[in-house]
Amino acid sequence: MSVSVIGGPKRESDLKIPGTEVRKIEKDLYEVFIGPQHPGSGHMRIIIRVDGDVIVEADPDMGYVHRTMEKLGEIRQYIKNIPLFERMAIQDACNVTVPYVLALEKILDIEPPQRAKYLRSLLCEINRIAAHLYGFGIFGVFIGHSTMYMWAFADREVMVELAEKLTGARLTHSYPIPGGARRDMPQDFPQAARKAARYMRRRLEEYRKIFLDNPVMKARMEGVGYIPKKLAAELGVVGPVARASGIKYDARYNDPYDAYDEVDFEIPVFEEGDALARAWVKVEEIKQSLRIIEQAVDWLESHTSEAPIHDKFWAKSPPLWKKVFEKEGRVKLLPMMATMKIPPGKAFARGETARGEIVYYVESTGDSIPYRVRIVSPSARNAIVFKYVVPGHRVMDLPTIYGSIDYFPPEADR
Amino acid sequence: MSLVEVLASIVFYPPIYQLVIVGLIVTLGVVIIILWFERKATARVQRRLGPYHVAPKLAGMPQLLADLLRYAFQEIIIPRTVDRGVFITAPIIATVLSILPIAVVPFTSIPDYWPIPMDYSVLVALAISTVSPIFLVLAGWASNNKFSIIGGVREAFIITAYELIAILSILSVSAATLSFNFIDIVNAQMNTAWFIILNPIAFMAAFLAVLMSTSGFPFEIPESENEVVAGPFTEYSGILYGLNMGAAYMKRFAFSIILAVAFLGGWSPLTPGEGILYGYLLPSIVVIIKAFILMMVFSFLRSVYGRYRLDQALQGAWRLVFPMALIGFGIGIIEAYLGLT
Amino acid sequence: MPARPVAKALPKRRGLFEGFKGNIAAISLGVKYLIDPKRFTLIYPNEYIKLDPGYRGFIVLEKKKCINCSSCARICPAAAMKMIKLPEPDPRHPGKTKIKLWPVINYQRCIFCGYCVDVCPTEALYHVPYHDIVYENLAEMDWDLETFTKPPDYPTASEGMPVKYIVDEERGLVKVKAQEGEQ
Amino acid sequence: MAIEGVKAKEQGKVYVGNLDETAKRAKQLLIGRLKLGKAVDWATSFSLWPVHLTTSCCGCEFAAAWSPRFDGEQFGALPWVGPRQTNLIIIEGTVTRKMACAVKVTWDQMPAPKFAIAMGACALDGGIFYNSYNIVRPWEIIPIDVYIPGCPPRPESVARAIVDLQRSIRSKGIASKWVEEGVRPDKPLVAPKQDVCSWWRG
Amino acid sequence: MVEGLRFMKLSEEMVRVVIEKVKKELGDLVKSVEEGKGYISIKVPLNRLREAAVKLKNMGFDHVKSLTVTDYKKKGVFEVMYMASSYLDEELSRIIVSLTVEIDRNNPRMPSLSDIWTSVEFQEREVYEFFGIHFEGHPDLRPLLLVPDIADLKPLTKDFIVKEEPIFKS
Repeated sequence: MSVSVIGGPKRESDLKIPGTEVRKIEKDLYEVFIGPQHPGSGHMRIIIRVDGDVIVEADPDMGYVHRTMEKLGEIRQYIKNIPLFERMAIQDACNVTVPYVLALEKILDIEPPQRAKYLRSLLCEINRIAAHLYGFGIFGVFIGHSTMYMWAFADREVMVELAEKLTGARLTHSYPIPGGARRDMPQDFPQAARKAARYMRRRLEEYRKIFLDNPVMKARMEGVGYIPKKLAAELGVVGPVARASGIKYDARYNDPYDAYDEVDFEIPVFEEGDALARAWVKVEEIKQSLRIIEQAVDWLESHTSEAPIHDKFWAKSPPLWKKVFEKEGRVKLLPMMATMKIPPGKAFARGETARGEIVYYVESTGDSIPYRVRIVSPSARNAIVFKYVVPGHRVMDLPTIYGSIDYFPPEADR
Repeated sequence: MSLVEVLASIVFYPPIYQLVIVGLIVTLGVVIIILWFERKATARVQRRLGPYHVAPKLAGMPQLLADLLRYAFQEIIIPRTVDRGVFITAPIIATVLSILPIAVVPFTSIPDYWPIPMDYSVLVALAISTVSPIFLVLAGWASNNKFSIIGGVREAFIITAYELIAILSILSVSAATLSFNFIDIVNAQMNTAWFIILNPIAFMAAFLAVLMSTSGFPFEIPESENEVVAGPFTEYSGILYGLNMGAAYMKRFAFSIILAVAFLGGWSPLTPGEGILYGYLLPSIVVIIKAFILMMVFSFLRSVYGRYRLDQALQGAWRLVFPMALIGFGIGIIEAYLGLT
Repeated sequence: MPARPVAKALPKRRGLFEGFKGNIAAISLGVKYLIDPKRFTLIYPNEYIKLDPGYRGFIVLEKKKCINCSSCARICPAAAMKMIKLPEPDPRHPGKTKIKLWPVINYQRCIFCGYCVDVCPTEALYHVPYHDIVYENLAEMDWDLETFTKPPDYPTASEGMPVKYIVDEERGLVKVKAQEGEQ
Repeated sequence: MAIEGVKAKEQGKVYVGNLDETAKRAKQLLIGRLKLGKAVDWATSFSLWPVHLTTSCCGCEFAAAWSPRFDGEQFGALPWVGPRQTNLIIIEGTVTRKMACAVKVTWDQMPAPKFAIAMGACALDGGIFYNSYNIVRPWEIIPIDVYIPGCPPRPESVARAIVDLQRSIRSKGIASKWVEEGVRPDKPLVAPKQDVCSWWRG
Repeated sequence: MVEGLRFMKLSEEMVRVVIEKVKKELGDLVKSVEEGKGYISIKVPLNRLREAAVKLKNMGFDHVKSLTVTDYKKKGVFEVMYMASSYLDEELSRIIVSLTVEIDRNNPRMPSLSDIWTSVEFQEREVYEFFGIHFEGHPDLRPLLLVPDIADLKPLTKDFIVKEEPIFKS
């Protein structure tokens, strides 16, 4: 219980304390720094200029989580990059790493076995649901609905539990590797997955009651952050943001990879283009992901268990490798994986994460490390929404838009 | 007189009892319990446990005590940029003013136990309750922080919206009974029915107005954390923040008592009898329990709703709740005309 | 049957009555959960989750199996696994020592990806199925060879009882007691 | 608390009298005579409110640690919005050069007694980003009480860290010592100075 | 099923059709058009980049997925690739074309395409800070992710070297 007197401009140099400088802004605008220590901004900052209650200018100040992945990717061996790139969006770990592995497979010119494809797709969809629920929860708490946050995170735990059964880690699975996947499905997995799917469908109905059809929340979301179809195409937004604006684009459909050309699912597309439509896209996508999970589990159950990895990395492996796989379902890696050289070539691959399309450009010069890896993550492409869509809305709409586009700074900043 | 009687006569001397016992001690207890209830109920709806380890056998009841004690002994930071006088005094005055309405609300029909006997107690209670929000605006302004100022301005907007509704909807009861005295209002309810049944529309309007005035969900707009951090209280730390936090709940309690007396029949099922016990203590307990139930309803709404946007809240207040209050007032007049009460 | 885009529309519900109905639905759902919360909270120090044996927790070295090949250090993405050089008596030339390489791990960096375990040619490394250990100073986390060869202390196990979560159709996850002998 | 650049006489001079002196007397009375020290430690340990500063992706597991399954609120810990009302900072993963300034400013804004938990490999020694050019080790800017290894750590680990911190507050009497003497018994309140905001000031 | 939304796996036939179309549309602008792994590479001279971009946009390539820059230190050039694709045209959305130019490493200046493709605006800012390529005509060319003192080092060029630790503990 002591009293301290701190801060405040006393001298000229004191004026330079971050966030307290006095700058002249034309007109009667009020400049507000939202973030990075701020619940409504996550780990980024949005500098907004406010005229009354209306935002006239928004300037996203990103880079608070820029961890130099592109540079580190250039100095590390190919397989070490998988855990590295996974850290972009750890709640969506499989989805962000699969396209990188696809690019490597394109250069290596190998095709993973069918079982690996299904396993990867299975984990991708589990991750997609978990990431959508994560986004839902954050969106809920952004507009003050803490129950939505808690419920979404409670149900996300079901998906995390499934992923943990499959891979042995809660979030950072590091599951796909060039040519396959790291573990096979455990025996009791299909039953748990089917139960979880049925449970999840029922819960979506309750989400609708308490959040999507709740008049208070609906009023907050309806018509907010409207992005017309043309503008969406022009800004190049991705994922649920684009699909809520009527753009029929999904990398799983337009450039199918893994098992997505064999399973039956829909790509929900809405025309409204506002925050409510973006929330609904996620709900519909969760339903479709559940369908994919059920189909993938059925397929995996009805086919005999074999190592989900390309023969190149399995045929010549020692007997211990096969023993471990039979006993634990774990695919052991060959020591040569660490320093694997990949033939020269350039490849471009895309995949659909929960937040939208992620693209990788990998260039190899025949060395064991890539010459260049370029990643453009969905949030990095959606960040432009802040500049072009937020102005004209009220201050309280900023968290709504932020939450509805499901912006995830570590992914955007890479 | 024995010592007990002397003590009782001091404790139950109406101004002391209403202001010190009910106004400070009971209010503090109610705030602590209601905050615990709010956290526990929200946790239940959200499928989790809520405060627990602080006292597993009491289901985490002393949690708020721990929070209060921590606040009391934490460093108080007063930034150099603030207007110090206002910054320190505003929360204190707001806290005092927010419990002051209790002083004029009678807890019994026995004239000996009226705190301040007067015919205009409804008006006085409403008048006092409208003062305290101004100090929240002042607190925001004195903090000299952008978020505080935005929060303060929001508070000011909200005041303009709910004040008229609160006054009008509670006055509809006065209109029905043709009296500004809480005693007459309760007596009228005991003769016929509670006003929540006779005039549900006015009660709804009053309920929403109280929700707005104490920034309960879905009207928790001045402190909406996602844009303006903690609104007017962003710069407050230590016990000063504790006061600010408590002030809103104390105000809610004072309003709940007014609503309980005006709409829920006051000490209704009980007819105050002779002596301190039956004439004063039990009736006041009935009123406090009714107010407590109201506060539980207020707290429960947190787990169902998010918050409205400022303009939507104002629009709702003026377009929907204000006409409701007017209709309620009309119903009150009609009831008086028909002689229902 | 492949994917296909399907145009959908938001449910159109407007007006005062629909709003009223929505409020009632939301509040009644809230009350439903207030009465029956369906909770599955882990009361932490009193209970702890007994993880599956396949969980990628802390890593332990079985010194007998190790063939000092340094594959694990080579594949570690965070450079947490390092080889140290230790002299040891040479069985072939008595009286002389030779330098042997042993892996040690630095938990200041380890990201629990499990590559080292998967790459080990003799299965000398294995995961213990627990992860909730914290430290009060940094130096403790840089393990030497001796610490690395035995499972780390697990204080939680002595404080609470093990539980397991199983996926349930009605309640999502259900907390059940884990049997002692059960894997 | 002494402030640089302010004369000793000016300190504590506010409108309502000499608050510093009053506070000192009150402290002596409450802690010295009434033996409230234990109660203060108890209250502080069960009221650790972490400030809402998400430095990086461990925020996912931080969020999960307060989700219904792991419910951090059972320890009385409630993630709070404004730094002025909190007393715990959880560094959730990597601290980049840009974020380091925010961490430092947030830490300085929090009222003492305050505590810090470093969560995840990146907050200890950089984790997988150990050789990145854009990261800062958080223990270089603020004093850390508990370190949690893992990438990301499980939510139970966060709970473990909070339990450990609670126990050490009670056993070492950190909060009451602070109230009495204005110092942390075990650690200096301010870490070695490193100007992480230089890029901002230019 | 709606006509035109029919699913087709990307075939070599389709890629060849698009290549022909691009060749016809861009005419003498292009240096070369070839099929890469996952994209079609269109090389154009630097001074005709904007012309080519406008033509591609008119063809239906309405957004840029990635602005990829590679530093070829030995050749002394930066290779800048605008990886464009389409949202509104169902067929083109399966194809990714990369509009590639090479610019001098020592004098990295090139025209900005952010007025043609708005979606490239933030990525050009990013490239500006990581490689120091100055985009002429960009409305708002400031560093996006990095703090100024690191942005001066141009971290993604091959001049900036990050070392990995050896596998032996010292």
